[in-house]
Amino acid sequence: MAVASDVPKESFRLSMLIYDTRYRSVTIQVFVLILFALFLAWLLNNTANNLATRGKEFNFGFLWQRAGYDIGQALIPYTNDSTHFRALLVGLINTLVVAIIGCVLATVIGVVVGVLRLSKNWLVAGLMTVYVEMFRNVPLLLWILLSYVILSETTPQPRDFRVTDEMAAAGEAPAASMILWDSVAVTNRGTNIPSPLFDRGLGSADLGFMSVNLTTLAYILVIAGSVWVNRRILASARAQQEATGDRPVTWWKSILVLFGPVIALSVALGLHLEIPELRGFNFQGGILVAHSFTALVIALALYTAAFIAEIVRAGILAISRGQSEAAFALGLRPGRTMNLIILPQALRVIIPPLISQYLNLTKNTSLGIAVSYLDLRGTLGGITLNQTGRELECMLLMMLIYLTISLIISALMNFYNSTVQIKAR
Amino acid sequence: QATLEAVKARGELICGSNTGLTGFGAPDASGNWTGFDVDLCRALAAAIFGDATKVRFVPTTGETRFTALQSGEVDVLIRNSTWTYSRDTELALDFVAVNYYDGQGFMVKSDLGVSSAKELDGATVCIQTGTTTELNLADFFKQNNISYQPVTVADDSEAQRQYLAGACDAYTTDASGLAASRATMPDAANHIILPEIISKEPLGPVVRHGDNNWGDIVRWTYYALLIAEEKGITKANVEEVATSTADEEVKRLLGLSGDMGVKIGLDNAAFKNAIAAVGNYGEVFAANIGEGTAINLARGLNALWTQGGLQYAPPLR
Amino acid sequence: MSEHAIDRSKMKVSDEVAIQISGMNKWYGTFHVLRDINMTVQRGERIVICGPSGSGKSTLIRCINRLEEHQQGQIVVDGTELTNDLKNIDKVRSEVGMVFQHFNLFPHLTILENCTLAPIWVRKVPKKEAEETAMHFLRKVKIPEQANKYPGQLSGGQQQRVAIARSLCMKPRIMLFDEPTSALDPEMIKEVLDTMIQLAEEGMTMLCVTHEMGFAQAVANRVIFMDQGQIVEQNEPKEFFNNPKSDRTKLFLSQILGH
Amino acid sequence: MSEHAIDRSKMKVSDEVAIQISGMNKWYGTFHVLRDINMTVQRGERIVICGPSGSGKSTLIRCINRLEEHQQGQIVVDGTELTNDLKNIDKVRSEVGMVFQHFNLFPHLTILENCTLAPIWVRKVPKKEAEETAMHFLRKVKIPEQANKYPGQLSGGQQQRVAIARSLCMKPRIMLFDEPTSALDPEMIKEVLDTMIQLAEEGMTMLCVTHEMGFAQAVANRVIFMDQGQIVEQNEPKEFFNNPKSDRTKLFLSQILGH
Amino acid sequence: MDKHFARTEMLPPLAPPVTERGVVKWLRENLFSGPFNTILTLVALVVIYKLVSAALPWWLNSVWTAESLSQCREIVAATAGEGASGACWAMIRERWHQFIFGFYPPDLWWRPVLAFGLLIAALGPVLYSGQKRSLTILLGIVAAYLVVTLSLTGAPTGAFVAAAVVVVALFAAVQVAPGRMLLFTAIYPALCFWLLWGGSIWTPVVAMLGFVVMGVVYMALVGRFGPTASAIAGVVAAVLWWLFLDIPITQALADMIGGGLRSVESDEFGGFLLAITIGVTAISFSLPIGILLALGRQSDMLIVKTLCVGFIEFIRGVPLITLLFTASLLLQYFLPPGTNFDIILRVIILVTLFAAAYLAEVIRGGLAALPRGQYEAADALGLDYWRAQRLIILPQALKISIPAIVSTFIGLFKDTTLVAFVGLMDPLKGVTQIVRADINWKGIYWEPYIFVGAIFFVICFGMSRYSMYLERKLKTDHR
Ligand SMILES: Nc1ncnc2c1ncn2[C@@H]1O[C@H](COP(=O)(O)OP(=O)(O)OP(=O)(O)O)[C@@H](O)[C@H]1O
Ligand SMILES: Nc1ncnc2c1ncn2[C@@H]1O[C@H](COP(=O)(O)OP(=O)(O)OP(=O)(O)O)[C@@H](O)[C@H]1O
Ligand SMILES: [Mg+2]
Ligand SMILES: [Mg+2]
Repeated sequence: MAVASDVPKESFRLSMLIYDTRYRSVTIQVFVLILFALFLAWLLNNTANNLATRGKEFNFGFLWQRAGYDIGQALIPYTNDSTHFRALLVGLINTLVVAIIGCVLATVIGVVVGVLRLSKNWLVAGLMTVYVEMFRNVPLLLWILLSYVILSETTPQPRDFRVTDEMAAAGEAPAASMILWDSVAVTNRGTNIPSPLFDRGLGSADLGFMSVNLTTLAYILVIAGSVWVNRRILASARAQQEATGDRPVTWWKSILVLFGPVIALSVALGLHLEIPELRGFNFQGGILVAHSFTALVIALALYTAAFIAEIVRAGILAISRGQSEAAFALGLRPGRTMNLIILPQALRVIIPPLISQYLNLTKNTSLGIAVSYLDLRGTLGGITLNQTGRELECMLLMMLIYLTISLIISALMNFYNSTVQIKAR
Repeated sequence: QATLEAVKARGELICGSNTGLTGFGAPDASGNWTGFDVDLCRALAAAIFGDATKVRFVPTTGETRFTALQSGEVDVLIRNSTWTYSRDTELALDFVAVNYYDGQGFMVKSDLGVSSAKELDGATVCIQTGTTTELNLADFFKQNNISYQPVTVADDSEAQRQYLAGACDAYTTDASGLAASRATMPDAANHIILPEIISKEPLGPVVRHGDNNWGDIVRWTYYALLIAEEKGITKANVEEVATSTADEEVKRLLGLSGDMGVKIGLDNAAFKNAIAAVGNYGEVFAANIGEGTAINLARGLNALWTQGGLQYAPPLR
Repeated sequence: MSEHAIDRSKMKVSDEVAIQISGMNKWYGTFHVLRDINMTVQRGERIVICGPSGSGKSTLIRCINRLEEHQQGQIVVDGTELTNDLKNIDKVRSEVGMVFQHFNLFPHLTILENCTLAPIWVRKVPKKEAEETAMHFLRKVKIPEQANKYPGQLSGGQQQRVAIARSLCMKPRIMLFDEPTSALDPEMIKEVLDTMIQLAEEGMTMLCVTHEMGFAQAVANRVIFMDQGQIVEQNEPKEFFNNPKSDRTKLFLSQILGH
Repeated sequence: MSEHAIDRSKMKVSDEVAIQISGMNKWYGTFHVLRDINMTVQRGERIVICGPSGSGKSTLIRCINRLEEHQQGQIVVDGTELTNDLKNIDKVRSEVGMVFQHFNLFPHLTILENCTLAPIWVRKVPKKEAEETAMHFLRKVKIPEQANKYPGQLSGGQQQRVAIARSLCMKPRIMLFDEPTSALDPEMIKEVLDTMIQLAEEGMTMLCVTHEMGFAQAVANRVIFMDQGQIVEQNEPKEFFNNPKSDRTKLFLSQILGH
Repeated sequence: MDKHFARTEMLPPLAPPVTERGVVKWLRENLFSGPFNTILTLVALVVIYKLVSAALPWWLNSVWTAESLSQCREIVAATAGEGASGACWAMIRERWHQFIFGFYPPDLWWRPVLAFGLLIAALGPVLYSGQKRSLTILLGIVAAYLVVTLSLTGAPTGAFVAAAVVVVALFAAVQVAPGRMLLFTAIYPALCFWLLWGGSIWTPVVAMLGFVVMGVVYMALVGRFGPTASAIAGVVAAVLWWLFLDIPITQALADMIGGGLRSVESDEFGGFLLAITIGVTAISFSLPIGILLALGRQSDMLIVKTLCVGFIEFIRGVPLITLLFTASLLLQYFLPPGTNFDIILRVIILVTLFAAAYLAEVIRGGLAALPRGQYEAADALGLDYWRAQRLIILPQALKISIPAIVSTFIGLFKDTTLVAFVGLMDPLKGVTQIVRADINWKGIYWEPYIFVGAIFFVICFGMSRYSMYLERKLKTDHR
């Protein structure tokens, strides 16, 4: 048998950088890295030069100057004397509020539409198909503009609510009236909803760097407690079911536990609603929800819901008919089948694309620009940028914030997704 | 590189304009830009090239306008931009003249029963974002210690829609804009513009800081139109005046004596060409926004100084 | 077939009627898929249904636990007539177990959970008890050690045996099988058939759609041949295979036994 | 096996070493999958590798054309040592043809394109010449008429023969087969084995992982038995089957020949 | 029935009972099966009634000829009574061309129309590689389209002749060597650019020569230095060509041999012409970038992978609108002082990067769907990485991804409306705004939105249906 002679250990040669699998990837990566660094340096150098020629500097100091403009919807205290940074915060909160409400609404509508599209009811299924196709194939911008126009064109002016003395004498009703037991007024400027007020509010505690509203805190604590107790009840019900086979009726206990303490706390604190009331030009009191906000939320929710509906439909269709037939054959009722068999499986299919829809919606809130909703783009990337002329800083900061939000959402949802997936397999 | 050279090399002037503002600058059905600001651009093109059509209009938004100018994307910005201290200094821009003296006002429906802006306590006010308007508004209400609810809107036509639909009690913008809006409303008589003018809004052409010759060209082209009005030179009679005039300043203006145009790198007939292209300031005003047009603005502050207005051209010598 | 000789001692047919179908008709749209079906199944009977593809075998069997609705005639299962009344349907379904061609196990639940799900939620059996029953039946189908795996981790034959165990956990009085072995590889068919034979030996009433003629000869006490939605012939297996009466049956048998 | 008697006239083993593996070890992570493999293959040898599932047969064969990297020891193919040097790897791969269990034909190319792709792009053969060669080998595997079809339109056996032809088009000096018949239906296995026998008759050096013991007896001049990543036994086929030495081999043979 | 039973007479099929037939059954099954469904049906009917009764009068009172909005209102008031509302489509009649072409010179409309027709022809080889029949049909459609639209837009005879020559040449190519049509696809971008923007013919030709330079350099070096190094050298050479030689050569050629089309400036682009230009350009240029990014993301080289992932996640993590603002506000900070180019070009660059990130994810899906065996077989045949990718992996992965690429394109096309926020004349907001700035049409709201929305719907719906058809076809297609 011929024996191959020992191949001598070769020493390092330059060509090995390219031809040796061990070094090759390192070579390429170093090369790429150098290119990237050069590119970055080029960008930074250009930027520095450009800033210099324009006599500007890269500096975020302007964030602490007086903003000087007003924001219609500010969920934290804000006046035109506040800083640009505070305006940024207000904008960010506005963005998040739209995104959160939009996501919730879109999910609800999307699930309902997705399920209804599978309905045997021809009319309903057809309507839903029309809805989905309409919304998916027309730009979001159009829906935002349209819902804004519809909202402000089809609602009455505040003065239409006014009852003048003559009208009262003649017994005439005003042209428009409030809805929901006279607590909500929808005018063409926005929706006035009642705001909660407390006779015996707990005030707020000043922690130095920030102040905490104790009333809110109390509510949070109570609700958290109720939820915890409710979970205990459900767990004990399950334990009992496992032990005896009979699942005790829990819905009334749950309702009691979930709502009782909150109601009690409200009574104790003397909660009452401040109903909006027509005074002067406008409804006063209560909370004004501007139409720019409502329109943005509605358009975003309806648009995204059309996509979610398709996702849900596909998810349910992905579960074969055999699964529900097997469940029926075992004697499970349709409701139980949905809960125990179809949904847990469908969710696994649905959640990943759902995440990207949530991300899209969040990014699309920036289209609030079309209705001048003062979100992050409207404040930081709009008025602040315009007043200070610091486009470089403002734009970079804005992108950074959006990026952070996106990454957080996808991280959270991926985490949730992984828990769902692990349970299944 | 000097802007003038760049413009000449390119063979056309690039003028930053509005994305569409009635009377001041908007393209018509065949794509021709018309308007008060637009005519100044054309005059400038005529001054440089002797041809008023050698101008291109780049629509800019409130956010993009100054950047477009700074980056050289446009040569000059003529789109009702207010001259303020910080824009003049921090943004490294030069406002070379004021072609329209404006001020922020309020419009309300007459049946609102309001006759002064100070009675607007608690009112909803429509404003466009991205301008100086919102700062003035905030200052005004704060000074008078009254409250208001701002409704921000994206553009002028949207603001007008909101106002007409009653989504706001008052609409605030530059008085010229208010007048223009009011003129186009089906029931103009039912709307009143309140007496308070709460700000100074000198609107004018803007150029980049540092190119003084270019600034001079823009400034003096504009002044040429003013002087023309002062001297009664019109689009129609400019040739005739040129042959007949004895006025030394007119001669200089029309390039018949001296070398005014050459001094700033243009032709001697530059100003004459500008006037011949668009007419004098008064004509431009009358044709686009003045009384008799649908917008129907009075000259007011923009009348010549000789007629009690603020428009005043330094001597051309 | 099964290695040991089949024990027929318990395979007695009682007089009690388990399933009674009379004058039943069913249409899919305008397509008349089941025509005038009349059939009585006694408790303890083991019936094999065969026939060419599309002859309505699956449809018939699925009508019996109301996975399909019939439009005419009567189906009485264990004394309960199948009407639109949900209560009756629930009752019948909890008496009748069904095994599908494609197993239809629930992939997101473990084998044990698959087996205990229905007893817990439908029969309201305590979990512990349900699990004991489940383990009992899993032992019976010879895969107790897989209890905590997921269906995806099992072979086809194992999955089908789990499906049988899952049905048995509901302690049904009647079992329906719809081609339980046709999606399986040859080695696995045997495991499943063995399990079914074992069931038969214990006296379970069974209706089985299958083409496994060996199985039919070994355990069935009646073979029903269907064609074009009708019962064309029924007989004891021996007679049926050796002495078919109708031409269609002969043709079918020649095809199926030919290879 | 093959209908005609096998012609062993050309199946001569030369003294030249085709493959030399010495002291080779390989790990997947911490799992020691190949342990101290020593093996010499002469030019013209036909070696069959067998062994239980997971014993590392595929891994060994894939190491020979560096689809897997080994961590210790030496593999010298046709005088070229397999190191990290890409040039060596390219050289070896163009000398060694490989046929996979799942054919791995390129579905977007026609049969002919599948066969000419590598000669054209790797060997830089003119297209015309490549096509002629391809047709030659396609005739050899008896499917020249399929040349312009797509792989999806062929049966499994045909696909596997195309895969063999595709390898041959590169004019390899050594062919590796990884269970070439195990994904095929029984009728098709024969076609493929016939093709392989034909190759063997022409004197190709072959390493073949297979459980077709008939094939091993007919053409192999050595059978290697692997278990747990080691070469447990190697011998001439006759000796190997009739007189296995190791217990593990005996067990394995009893299982595999049992049914 | 007894236990021994044999049927002698087969039963004929019967018609189903009345409840199982016709309208009654359809109604019962589709609308009134069960109380819940009945309620749903009633609710749906109410909704439909409300929508129709709210919108119908407005549609019925449409006015088609008027000079201005106020005239429209007068006409509506005169015909339908005081206070009635009606649509004023007269505006669309007067301004439709701005919604479609923006300010593109009317006598040159035939150029975009021609470019669009040829685009479809250029897409042919991508969608139906080598399928003679489909390609022939497609060319037939293109020819018919061109005849109709070119004559509608009053194209000069030269345009007809040129179009005819191109179509006939393609037709011949399809009959002889369908694969060759890809060549047309390759030169289409330059052709399209030239048709849309006009100018000297040499501009696109010399620019395309850059690719030729890249190819030549690659070919010259590949034998000696291997594919990676020579590819880099090729790219460098091409970049050098574009940076330093392109303009002088173009200039020289244009001076020597003139010829060209009247040039059209970017700011004359608007409406759907702008949307389609941005959308198509961005998607076609983003395809190669997306492929590289996807390959990079799949690579096992950590740094390359990190950079690709970082880029993709960054682009996907920020709203498009901020990227557009970057194009209009920031790009000039990042480029060398004095560089200053067209806003449309800057927008296209950013939109391209945006699309590339999304396409990279789509293509990654396609790559992941390929079985490992394909990679191994390529390796075993001795193909190197790039050849394996180009010849084996990408053709398959791209084919799988076509439907997803189409949906990315639909999304992108819809998103082009956002360019309005940087002052470009998109059909939805940009053009609408200038129309409303006209004193005649000030105050018109619904009509432009409905008009533009309908066109978007037709295009996007058509494309999505087509991609669904394609998806189904690819699934069953045995190839
Ligand atoms: N949901 C349905 N809608 C309409 N027709 C159906 C439906 N299900 C089955 N059919 C038709 O009814 C006939 C009987 O179907 P069935 O599944 O009962 O046949 P089978 O005897 O079980 O056949 P196989 O041996 O193939 O399973 C077939 O022609 C089939 O096409
Ligand atoms: N990529 C891999 N990573 C980790 N372990 C692997 C990998 N590939 C194979 N293995 C393991 O290495 C061992 C040997 O695998 P190999 O495929 O070589 O076995 P085999 O003898 O070919 O078996 P079979 O007959 O089933 O094909 C097995 O235990 C397998 O699980
Ligand atoms: Mg069936
Ligand atoms: Mg193997």
